[in-house]
Amino acid sequence: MIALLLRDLKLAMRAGGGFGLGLVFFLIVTTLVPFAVGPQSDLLASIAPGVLWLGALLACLLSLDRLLALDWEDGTLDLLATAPLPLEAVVSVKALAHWITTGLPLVLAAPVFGVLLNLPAPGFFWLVASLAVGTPALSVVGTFGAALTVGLKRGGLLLSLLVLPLYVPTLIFGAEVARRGAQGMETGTPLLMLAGITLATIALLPFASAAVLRVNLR
Amino acid sequence: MIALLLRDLKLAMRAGGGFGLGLVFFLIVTTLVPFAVGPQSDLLASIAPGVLWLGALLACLLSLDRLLALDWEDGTLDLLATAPLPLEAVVSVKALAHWITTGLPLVLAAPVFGVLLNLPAPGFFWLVASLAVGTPALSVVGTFGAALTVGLKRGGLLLSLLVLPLYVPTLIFGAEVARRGAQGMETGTPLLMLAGITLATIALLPFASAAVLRVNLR
Amino acid sequence: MTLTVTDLAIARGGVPVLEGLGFALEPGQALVVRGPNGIGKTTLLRAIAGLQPPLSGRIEGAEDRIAYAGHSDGIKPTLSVTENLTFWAAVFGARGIEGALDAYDLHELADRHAGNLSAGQKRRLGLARLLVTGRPVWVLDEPTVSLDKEAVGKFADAVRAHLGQGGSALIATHIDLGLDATTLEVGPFRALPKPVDDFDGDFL
Amino acid sequence: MTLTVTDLAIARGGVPVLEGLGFALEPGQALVVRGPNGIGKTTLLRAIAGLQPPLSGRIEGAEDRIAYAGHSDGIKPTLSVTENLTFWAAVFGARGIEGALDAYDLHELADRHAGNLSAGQKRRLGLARLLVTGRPVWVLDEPTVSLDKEAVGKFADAVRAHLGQGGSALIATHIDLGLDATTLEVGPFRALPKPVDDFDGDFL
Amino acid sequence: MSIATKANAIWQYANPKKFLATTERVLPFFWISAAICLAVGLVWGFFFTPDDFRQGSTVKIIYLHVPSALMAINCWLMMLVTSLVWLVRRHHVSALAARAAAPIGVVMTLIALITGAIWGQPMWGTWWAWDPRLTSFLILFLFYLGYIALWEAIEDPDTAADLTSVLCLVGSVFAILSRYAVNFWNQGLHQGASVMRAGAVTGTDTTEKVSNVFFYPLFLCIIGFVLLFIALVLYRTGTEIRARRIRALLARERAGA
Amino acid sequence: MMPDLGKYTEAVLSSYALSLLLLGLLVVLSLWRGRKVRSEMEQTELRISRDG
Ligand code: HEM
Ligand SMILES: Nc1ncnc2c1ncn2[C@@H]1O[C@H](COP(=O)(O)OP(=O)(O)OP(=O)(O)O)[C@@H](O)[C@H]1O
Ligand SMILES: Nc1ncnc2c1ncn2[C@@H]1O[C@H](COP(=O)(O)OP(=O)(O)OP(=O)(O)O)[C@@H](O)[C@H]1O
Ligand SMILES: [Mg+2]
Ligand SMILES: [Mg+2]
Repeated sequence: MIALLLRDLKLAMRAGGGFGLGLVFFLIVTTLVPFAVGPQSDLLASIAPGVLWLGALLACLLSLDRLLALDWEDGTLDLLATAPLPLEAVVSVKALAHWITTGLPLVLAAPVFGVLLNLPAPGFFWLVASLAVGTPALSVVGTFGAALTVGLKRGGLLLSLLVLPLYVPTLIFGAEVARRGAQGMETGTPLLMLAGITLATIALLPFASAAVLRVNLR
Repeated sequence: MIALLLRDLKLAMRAGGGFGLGLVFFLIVTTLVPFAVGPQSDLLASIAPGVLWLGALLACLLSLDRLLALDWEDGTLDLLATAPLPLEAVVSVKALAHWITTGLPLVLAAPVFGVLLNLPAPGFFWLVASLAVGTPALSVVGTFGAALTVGLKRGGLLLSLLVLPLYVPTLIFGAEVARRGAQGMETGTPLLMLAGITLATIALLPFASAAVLRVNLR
Repeated sequence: MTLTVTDLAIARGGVPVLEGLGFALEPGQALVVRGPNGIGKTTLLRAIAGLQPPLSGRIEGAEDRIAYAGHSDGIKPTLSVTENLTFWAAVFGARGIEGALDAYDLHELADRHAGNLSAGQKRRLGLARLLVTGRPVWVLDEPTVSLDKEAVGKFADAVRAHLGQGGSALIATHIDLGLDATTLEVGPFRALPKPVDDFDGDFL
Repeated sequence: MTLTVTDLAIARGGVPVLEGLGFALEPGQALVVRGPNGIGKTTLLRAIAGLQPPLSGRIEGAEDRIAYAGHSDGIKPTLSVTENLTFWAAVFGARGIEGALDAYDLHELADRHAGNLSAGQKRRLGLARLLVTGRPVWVLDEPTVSLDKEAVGKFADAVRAHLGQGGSALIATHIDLGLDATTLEVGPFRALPKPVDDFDGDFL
Repeated sequence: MSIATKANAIWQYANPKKFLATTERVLPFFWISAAICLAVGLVWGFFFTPDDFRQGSTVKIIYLHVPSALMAINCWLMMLVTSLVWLVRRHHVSALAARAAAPIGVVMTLIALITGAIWGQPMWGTWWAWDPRLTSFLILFLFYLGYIALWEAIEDPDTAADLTSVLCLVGSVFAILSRYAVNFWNQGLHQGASVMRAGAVTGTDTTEKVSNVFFYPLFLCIIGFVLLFIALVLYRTGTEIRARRIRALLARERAGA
Repeated sequence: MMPDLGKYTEAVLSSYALSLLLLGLLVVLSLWRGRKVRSEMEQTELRISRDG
């Protein structure tokens, strides 16, 4: 399992800087928002928490479609399925590797992007906290979606379609934490809900993902 | 050339409804935005044109990475390069097919999404006009990016990184037209610029794309 | 332990392709599966490897004992030859990769990215993977595709060594491997279309 | 028109692999390229097909006359066999696809999605594509991979028919095709490493 | 010397060996003079210039901000030129020089952005505003990142050189387009370009003019940045040439084995 | 010696510090990699000319 994790991380590094690129996409989305909605800084400040969460979500989403597809195409998944590792472990490790390469850098870099969008000062802590708690759920749910669509050529858009609704609860609570934090309001409840979602998905979804993957391998 | 266009369209239809999916992604982004930024309708109305443009851009972007990659992987590009068609024609046709499957449905469906985001009434016409004029440029520029990254496994994120800055001028003028239109302001200049960009990219970029593709096929 | 297949029926894409198939594969034995294109060899091997459930019949002695190698090799182009092998060695519970490199003469290529290998070199790497699995039953689908004469010889040697250690091998191929093996001709087991009026619960 | 290759040197990944290679391929002639794995056969065929520029040397009579078939077939899994063939027929300036279906006995499979074919059936489809190109020079890289005996025979027939119509064929393969063809052994043309102190502008 | 031989005299540096030998000789000069100019300019600017009557001591940031901003743009220009040379004449050194320059450009852009942001906090009351000049620098930063990422992602050096060159070309056109687009989109807060305007030093327009007290050390800093840039580019190009040579040697060894 | 920077001390000092740090990093990393690559090349050249 550790070998698998290390290999995935190594592959992410090799393939033109997997670590950096999720981040850069996040950067680009936050840069494009002002071009799209205009440069007024009060407007930007009021939508900043939401935009940052949306950016994180899309950065995750965009890297999902290769999460399992490459291993499928070159036959690695077939071979892993016949290996001594249970498929549940395989998908969990894949999700973890995805989080380390995409979610974690976003969490660490979020404050910088907050500056770009004039996020109010108290919001920074809560933005980082909500991302740290919420992004693992994005990776785990994303892995499930990737397992569902792995056999399909051009699964990319279908994958987004399947995964985005599943992301809605995480997005709502995550953005709510960040927004309330930015406005200096109380954030306990949504943060608790967010943590609950993350823990539940981590505990349960890998079984669904493995089952779905097994069906797709047939 | 027509055969190639028809084949691409057919492939898009077969692969789980290429037409529909771009649209659905657009739908999902526009529905996620209220969750992310909160439901105040005046805020939504003021960012609506920008969000719709951003959604269109991301829907385009997300479908780009399979634009040439699939043909590359299964050797079709090698064969097309040795066929009597010039590569310039091939990439132009590919871009056209991409526009028909992604850009065109967005243009047609944009008014519906405008309603979801409380777009002010005068904005509808200008939104559609700006999308109709601007999205071809997105497809052509995207084809260039796809040609640049076609040989790379996991080119997806790199592709976004390369293409998004190239999308900036189109996005600015497009969103500007839509925004000014929504506020009942004069839209002539940005629309003219937008049209200029589209025409120039259509006329010139296919040569760059073909050159780059030829290098990648070596 | 013997791999025993009894009265097996398998389907591909919902269509039964082979039925009534049975054989036993003893340790030390190699079985070559032959049959025309499209008869169902790949399907059979995948079923035995546990990748797809059979329609009916039993497969015994396969669980966790099989090393499968299909048409695609599971090779990562951005990892070097050594890295690829080391990964699989780790997954299957580490043994050294030296033996595998030796058997297919990969030492020279050890530091090359796998994406920069020629078709035959890539195949050799894929076959070398079998040696690091430590699994006793090899299930191979057209293993010698793209290999030159010399490499086919190396492969035959590797199989012979594996059999000598009490392993066994099930190989689907169209060419002659120069192995001392039993042949299983699957042509006769082709599934016959059922009568149309038989509208049963499985739609088969 | 003859395909003439004179004093060709080619490189792969920046490393020269073959040099000093020359041959002439007359209409009606087949040339089988042989050599061990990794010697540079694929590279040679790609250079002749115009997909990569040679380091030096001349290739004459190739422009717009070549039908190339490499390791991957360019088959779309979601299109049917007929649709795949029709597309290529249209790209190369339509001729009917009936002849191609006949030659490789694809009529039965004509309406199947290409993704649902077995390895050998897919390959047959890939070879059938050559017949709809109408190009006189076939450049084929290991065309018989995954084919059974009967299909290899069909392929040999198709090549013979093509030669009979004044076409020519350049085929890289490791197995015996049963064709009456000249053999070009590329082993002797392996590029020798240059002396080290030669710090030239091309970094070769 | 006739024009033709002069031209030849330039192209001979396209030979890696010749390039290495020459840069070896001139590099110490560039390193030292860059260090001197920068040291003198920065010390002069930091310690011996008065505060500006409006901006207070923050005006001292100008000695880093303006030179780095200028170099960020010039570096891209240089990459554009060398990319064109590679595409037209296929001199490897030229492509490698472009590759060597990109990280320098990134750092320059970053310095301009960071010093600008720090300056903006007291002056405009915000770290970041979507002012056209600032925004176009952000876009420039993205172009640099994409360019470098493309170099890193492609393994074959010639392919990488070709692709990045075309990207640089196309990117330049779009960078200029973005500049105008951004200007159109938002007329911002930032200073106009006055240092480089003819009247900047002698002009009487007091609001726009950078007075001599500030100008001389600034000028020294600009020279220093230029020299530092040249030194870095030459040195890093040498490194790239050697890395490329190692690759070729290993490949040769492989082929011989 | 140190000039009085008034209420902008932090801004000015931090921008100098950050800029010089970045420049220093760039120079040091360039030199470091340059050294490494140079010695690597010499070793490779030596090895290859020795081996033939
Ligand atoms: C964060 C981002 C910023 C960026 C990317 C940026 C970029 C630039 C650029 C490119 C120049 C070169 C101008 C020329 O062509 O001569 C420049 C000059 C200058 N900038 Fe900034 N700037 C930023 C923020 C600021 C801030 C906040 C201030 C101060 C209030 C400022 C003050 C100046 C001044 C005084 C000049 C010299 C203008 C002249 O006289 O030429 N900049 N900046
Ligand atoms: N995904 C699929 N859906 C439906 N039918 C399929 C699918 N894949 C293969 N088939 C069909 O199932 C049959 C058995 O295929 P299989 O791949 O097992 O044949 P094979 O014996 O391995 O042939 P080959 O020698 O060509 O590799 C073939 O007739 C094939 O057309
Ligand atoms: N992308 C690449 N980069 C660097 N080297 C490569 C690359 N692809 C192939 N090579 C090397 O170039 C040489 C020639 O490869 P080529 O594919 O032409 O061999 P081949 O004769 O077709 O072999 P096979 O019979 O195995 O298909 C091989 O030694 C291979 O390792
Ligand atoms: Mg098969
Ligand atoms: Mg080959």
